Amino acid sequence: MFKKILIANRGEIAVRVINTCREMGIQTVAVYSDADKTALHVLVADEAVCLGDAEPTQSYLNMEKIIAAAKETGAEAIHPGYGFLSENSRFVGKCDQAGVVFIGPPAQVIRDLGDKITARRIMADSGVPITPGLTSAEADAAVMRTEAEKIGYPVLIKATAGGGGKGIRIVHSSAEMADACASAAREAKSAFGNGDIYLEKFFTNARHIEFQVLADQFGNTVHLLERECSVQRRHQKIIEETPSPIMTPALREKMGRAAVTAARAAGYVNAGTVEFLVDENNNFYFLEVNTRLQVEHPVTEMITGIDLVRMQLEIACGNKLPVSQKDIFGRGHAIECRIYAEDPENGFVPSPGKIAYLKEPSGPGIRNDCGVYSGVDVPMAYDPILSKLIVHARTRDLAIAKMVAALQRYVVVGVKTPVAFLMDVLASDAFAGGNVFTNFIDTHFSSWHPETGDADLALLAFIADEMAASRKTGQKISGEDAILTPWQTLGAWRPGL
Amino acid sequence: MFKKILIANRGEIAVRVINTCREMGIQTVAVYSDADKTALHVLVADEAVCLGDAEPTQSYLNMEKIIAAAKETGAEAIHPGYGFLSENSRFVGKCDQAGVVFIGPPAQVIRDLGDKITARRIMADSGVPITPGLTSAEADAAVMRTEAEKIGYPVLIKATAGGGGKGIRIVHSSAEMADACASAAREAKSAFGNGDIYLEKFFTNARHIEFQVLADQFGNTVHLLERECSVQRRHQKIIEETPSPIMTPALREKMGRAAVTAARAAGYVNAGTVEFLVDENNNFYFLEVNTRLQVEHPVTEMITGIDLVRMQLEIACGNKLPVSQKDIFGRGHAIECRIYAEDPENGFVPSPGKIAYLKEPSGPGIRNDCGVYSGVDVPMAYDPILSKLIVHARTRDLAIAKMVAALQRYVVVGVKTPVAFLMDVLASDAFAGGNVFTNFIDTHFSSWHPETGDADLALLAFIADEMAASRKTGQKISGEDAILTPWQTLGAWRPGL
Amino acid sequence: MEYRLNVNEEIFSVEVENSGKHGFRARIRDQEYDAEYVHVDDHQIHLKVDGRRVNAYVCGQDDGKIISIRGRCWFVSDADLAGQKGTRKKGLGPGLQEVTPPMPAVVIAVAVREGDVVEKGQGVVVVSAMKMETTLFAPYDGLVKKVNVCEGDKVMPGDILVDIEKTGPDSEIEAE
Amino acid sequence: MEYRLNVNEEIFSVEVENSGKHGFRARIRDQEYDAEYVHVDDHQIHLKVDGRRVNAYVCGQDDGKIISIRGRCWFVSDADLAGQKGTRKKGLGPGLQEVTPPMPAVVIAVAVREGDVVEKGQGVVVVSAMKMETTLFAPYDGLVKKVNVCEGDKVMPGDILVDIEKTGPDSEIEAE
Repeated sequence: MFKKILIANRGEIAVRVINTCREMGIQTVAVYSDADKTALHVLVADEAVCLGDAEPTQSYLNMEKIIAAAKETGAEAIHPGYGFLSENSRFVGKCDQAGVVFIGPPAQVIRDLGDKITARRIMADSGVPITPGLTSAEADAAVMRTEAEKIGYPVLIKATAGGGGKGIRIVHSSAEMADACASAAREAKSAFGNGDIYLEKFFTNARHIEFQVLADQFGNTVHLLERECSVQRRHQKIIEETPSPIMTPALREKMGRAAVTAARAAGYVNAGTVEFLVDENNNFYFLEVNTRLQVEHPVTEMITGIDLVRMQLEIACGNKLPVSQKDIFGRGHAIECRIYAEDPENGFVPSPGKIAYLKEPSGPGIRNDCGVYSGVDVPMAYDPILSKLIVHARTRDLAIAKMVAALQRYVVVGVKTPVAFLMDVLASDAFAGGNVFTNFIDTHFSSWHPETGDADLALLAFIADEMAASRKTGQKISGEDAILTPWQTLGAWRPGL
Repeated sequence: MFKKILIANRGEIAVRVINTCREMGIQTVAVYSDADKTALHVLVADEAVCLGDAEPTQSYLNMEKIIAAAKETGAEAIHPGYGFLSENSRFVGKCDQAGVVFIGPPAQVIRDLGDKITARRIMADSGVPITPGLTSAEADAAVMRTEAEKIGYPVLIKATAGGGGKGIRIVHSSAEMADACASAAREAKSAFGNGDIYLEKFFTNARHIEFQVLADQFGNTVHLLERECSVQRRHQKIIEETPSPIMTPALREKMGRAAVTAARAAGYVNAGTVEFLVDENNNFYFLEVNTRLQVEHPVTEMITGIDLVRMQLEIACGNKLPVSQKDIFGRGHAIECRIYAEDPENGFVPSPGKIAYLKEPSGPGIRNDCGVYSGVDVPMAYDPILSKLIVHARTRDLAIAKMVAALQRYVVVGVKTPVAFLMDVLASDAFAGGNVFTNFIDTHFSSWHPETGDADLALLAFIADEMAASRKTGQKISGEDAILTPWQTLGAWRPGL
Repeated sequence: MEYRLNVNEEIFSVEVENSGKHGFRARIRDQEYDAEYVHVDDHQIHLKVDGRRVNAYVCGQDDGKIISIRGRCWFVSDADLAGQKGTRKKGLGPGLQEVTPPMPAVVIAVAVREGDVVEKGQGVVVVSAMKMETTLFAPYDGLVKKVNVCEGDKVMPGDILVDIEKTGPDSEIEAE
Repeated sequence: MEYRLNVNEEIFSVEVENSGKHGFRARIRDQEYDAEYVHVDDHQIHLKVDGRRVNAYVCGQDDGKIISIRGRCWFVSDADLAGQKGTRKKGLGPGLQEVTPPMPAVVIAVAVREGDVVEKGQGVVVVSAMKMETTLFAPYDGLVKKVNVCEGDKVMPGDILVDIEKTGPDSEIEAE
């Protein structure tokens, strides 16, 4: 196994990778930009290298600086996390040249699958159904219009590179096409360094269901069941769960087989995700392969009991997969809520700033993959994800109840978050029913505003806090004179070190 | 299901019960003594009733006050936790009379099994092997001596009531008998209100392995696999795990069947634990039944995916067990470390006091059932348990590595704890080998002292803290001027609420 | 004692009377509350209100306190002080009458120049934060008097990125 | 700058030289360290020592600081200040020469009275804390001059529960 690796990422995913490394006795090197000098991933790593300016191209997207940092610190491998360079085949090529192991698929696989067009061809050739649409990138809005007329509006303009909801636009009519293409291309260029876009059919009542796959260097390929990721805002997932409420053993078997076929056809190695659209009749269409660890990987870990980062490391250092398909089964139900710095009352616009206070929920079956802490600044240069709250329980209903209870105890002050919004979504009949399509938020929560029921309590808390402040003389004592006697505070005696 | 219940306990177990209630939509009533006015279990309950003086007989052991609190608040049921009144059949009787459901077995079952003598007889009659020793309580040290001569020293003096390592003495020779009996009886009297003691054979190289059982009111009785609880100090468990390193499918089958037989023979209802001694040849002997939720129940929850408190509530309100024996299987390996307020360098003497600072570890597969927080006082009137750190991983080795990594991130300042001690035990070859007997600590760690390797780092931290304090002008800013520009701190703009 | 408090833009009068060392009685609208509190730490107030317990997390801000209870947040401020500091929150949201970003952001594109005539709803500036692009539109028909930003500039809510002189008829008073 | 620091009863001389705003060089024994730090919050110091990062949690006490690193704790104090406050810690542990409890406790039983003759190792008082009983023994042969506590009394380490006048020969200097 590697002795030391570099994590070419930031935030919760860097912290999460470091967690597994710590348990495996692997030393970790963090990298950071000027905006992240005191970010959590820097504080929990064994070493850290500053890359420079906050601007991603100067730091987390700067291949030369990152590879140099790996060489300089003696890191044998680089874990790319998600986003940034995780699906950049040129970066993988540079790692290969530098003699640093890239923890992910080979460059060629990323190139093939990262180009969504090539991926669609590979899948079609191996018998996996794909969505109707273009099979080549297109810069000309006029050509886009023609194709859209052919397959019918609405259509989706999509970046051929990247993922994470960036560079995607729904187009409902010809008039919107030019702006949508320009905007999608610009966003894609900024996010992935590649502005190529194409077009495919947009399914209004569709589900987004994906399968986790793992493949080692010896041709062993398995899937780790599905994830339902239909609840999205701005085409980015905010709630994921597994199993999918619509999944049947037969459909799982069929889609799982398709996922493994897809991975094999692409010559896949390491952890990846095969995404499908599932229509109202449970027909499924290949969407794309995400050639990296997925944001929502924890729900799979919760129900399978398998640490996916550990698997990535085992595979990358040349070990055989320690699990085979028959060992893999789900137990219970897991849900993830993404806690973004954003304002759900105002179109989910980003909300960077200082986290004045943070209190994470905890308890049996609750996991919070968190990249921030009280007092840290959330820079506006990067993705707004603060943390991911994951719960695991015996059934979907129990998991929903656990998630609501956990969200109620999640305190984030200083930046806006969707915590209250998520509470209302999770507690809704619509979500409980499992009728969750990708337009779920627009359909059920487009004009969401927070409940104001506890406003009186907020007023009382304000007054109590004023009184406490005016009473506070000298230093703070927990519970103040609620504590009874000097005896119980143990006076000057120093009870322990 | 109940609408509201009262939790007749304190500390981590009260908090843990409240956690499940919150997820089930059950309102909770905490009770507390004067020493616990700001204890965590009071802060997280929906309501709380003060019982009075810190002295347990005036508060947590005061049946009348507790039942009155339940009636007054409209709580339909009482969860007793562990310790205190959890195994007190008189209390169950009083609950019955008051029309409040006791969440636990019927009074008669507790009476039979709580008297270890009666329990031994029931088990012998139903074919479950018991340890050699007395079959009646005995106050006369001379009679004890006679029996000890018969079965051979060392012997164990044990309280017929209670558990948790209280009222137990090992006696190696006739000379020690009188003092041991007097001391055990006095401790038992103080802890359980009953000073009766008896004597049984002490096995030097024995393992303590117990089986969790669940039984509903309709005669459905299942076991939830074993827990290995051999690592003890002062005859009280400090590390528990499941599965047991020595368990084979055949032995598990045999012992599991014995556990279910034992529960059925006693007419058991609700959650309970059948404890066995296992000798070096894997012969097992019934020790006792704990007629309550066990401190170490979380390891079972981790590997079975079943919430035992929820099961207790379901059973108590008259529902059928929602799981049958064939649904119950273990996955992976779970370990629990008990974090006591005590000094492992000094005979594990209790260390009450103020918790000046607490930072709990978290991460995938890590659970910390905690009853304290930064700033709270740990009173000396009660058990020294602060929290229980539980980890879950695919194999025993991985769980050990996860536990060590979690302990390294556990910060408790203000009272002494065994965190460093536990790190060394978990990392030892002896523990890794799984050769764990009840004398494990005495054998391998009797003269433990903490490593001093990082002392230089402590010196540097001291100096850095001095420098930071002298630099601090005005208010504290996270990372101080490591933060670059006013832009990044977002100035006076209020970014979110 | 009487407080006039502003909660999420609504003003409440609260009559407060001390009762005991850590207790008070309060009347909000026609509702009476009997409250006790424990100051757990600088950010946590444990409240007992008519026997029911609840934890409130409090964070002081320049002009009030953010209070988080059961996963929901409120901004509470002293209504009598609010005016003095000239804070202008919600109500008339930013961007409705002025070209100002909804969040701290970087200017990605400026689509107009001084002297341009713009129509209401025409995109004039594109800003980006946390990788999300937002187009800011002209709030009314008008003439661009001044462009205050360039590509790459960092901007805050309230910053007027483009000054537009109204040329269209009305739209002075407009529903939100 | 030179610090004389006491770590768990051992005294270290540390030569310290500032380097940069949040950095310093230190020499401990013959080991040189290049350190930088971030003051994360009141209780957390993030250290970078010769490129390696580590988090230290610091809690100020009356007479020093408790420092927790990677699950282990140290008590560090300024050796030059230590004497002034008359603190007497470890070294000669409590209970070795005096009848004093090892922890805050309650007296459960007193087995001697004024005037009793006691033998070294004889149990004289039983105390209890957190439900654990501890018997305190006579540290030497002697005569009970005074019993300072009754059953039910709350006692602290350092409190002398029973005064015993030595009658046996030596045992003034005794190995720990």
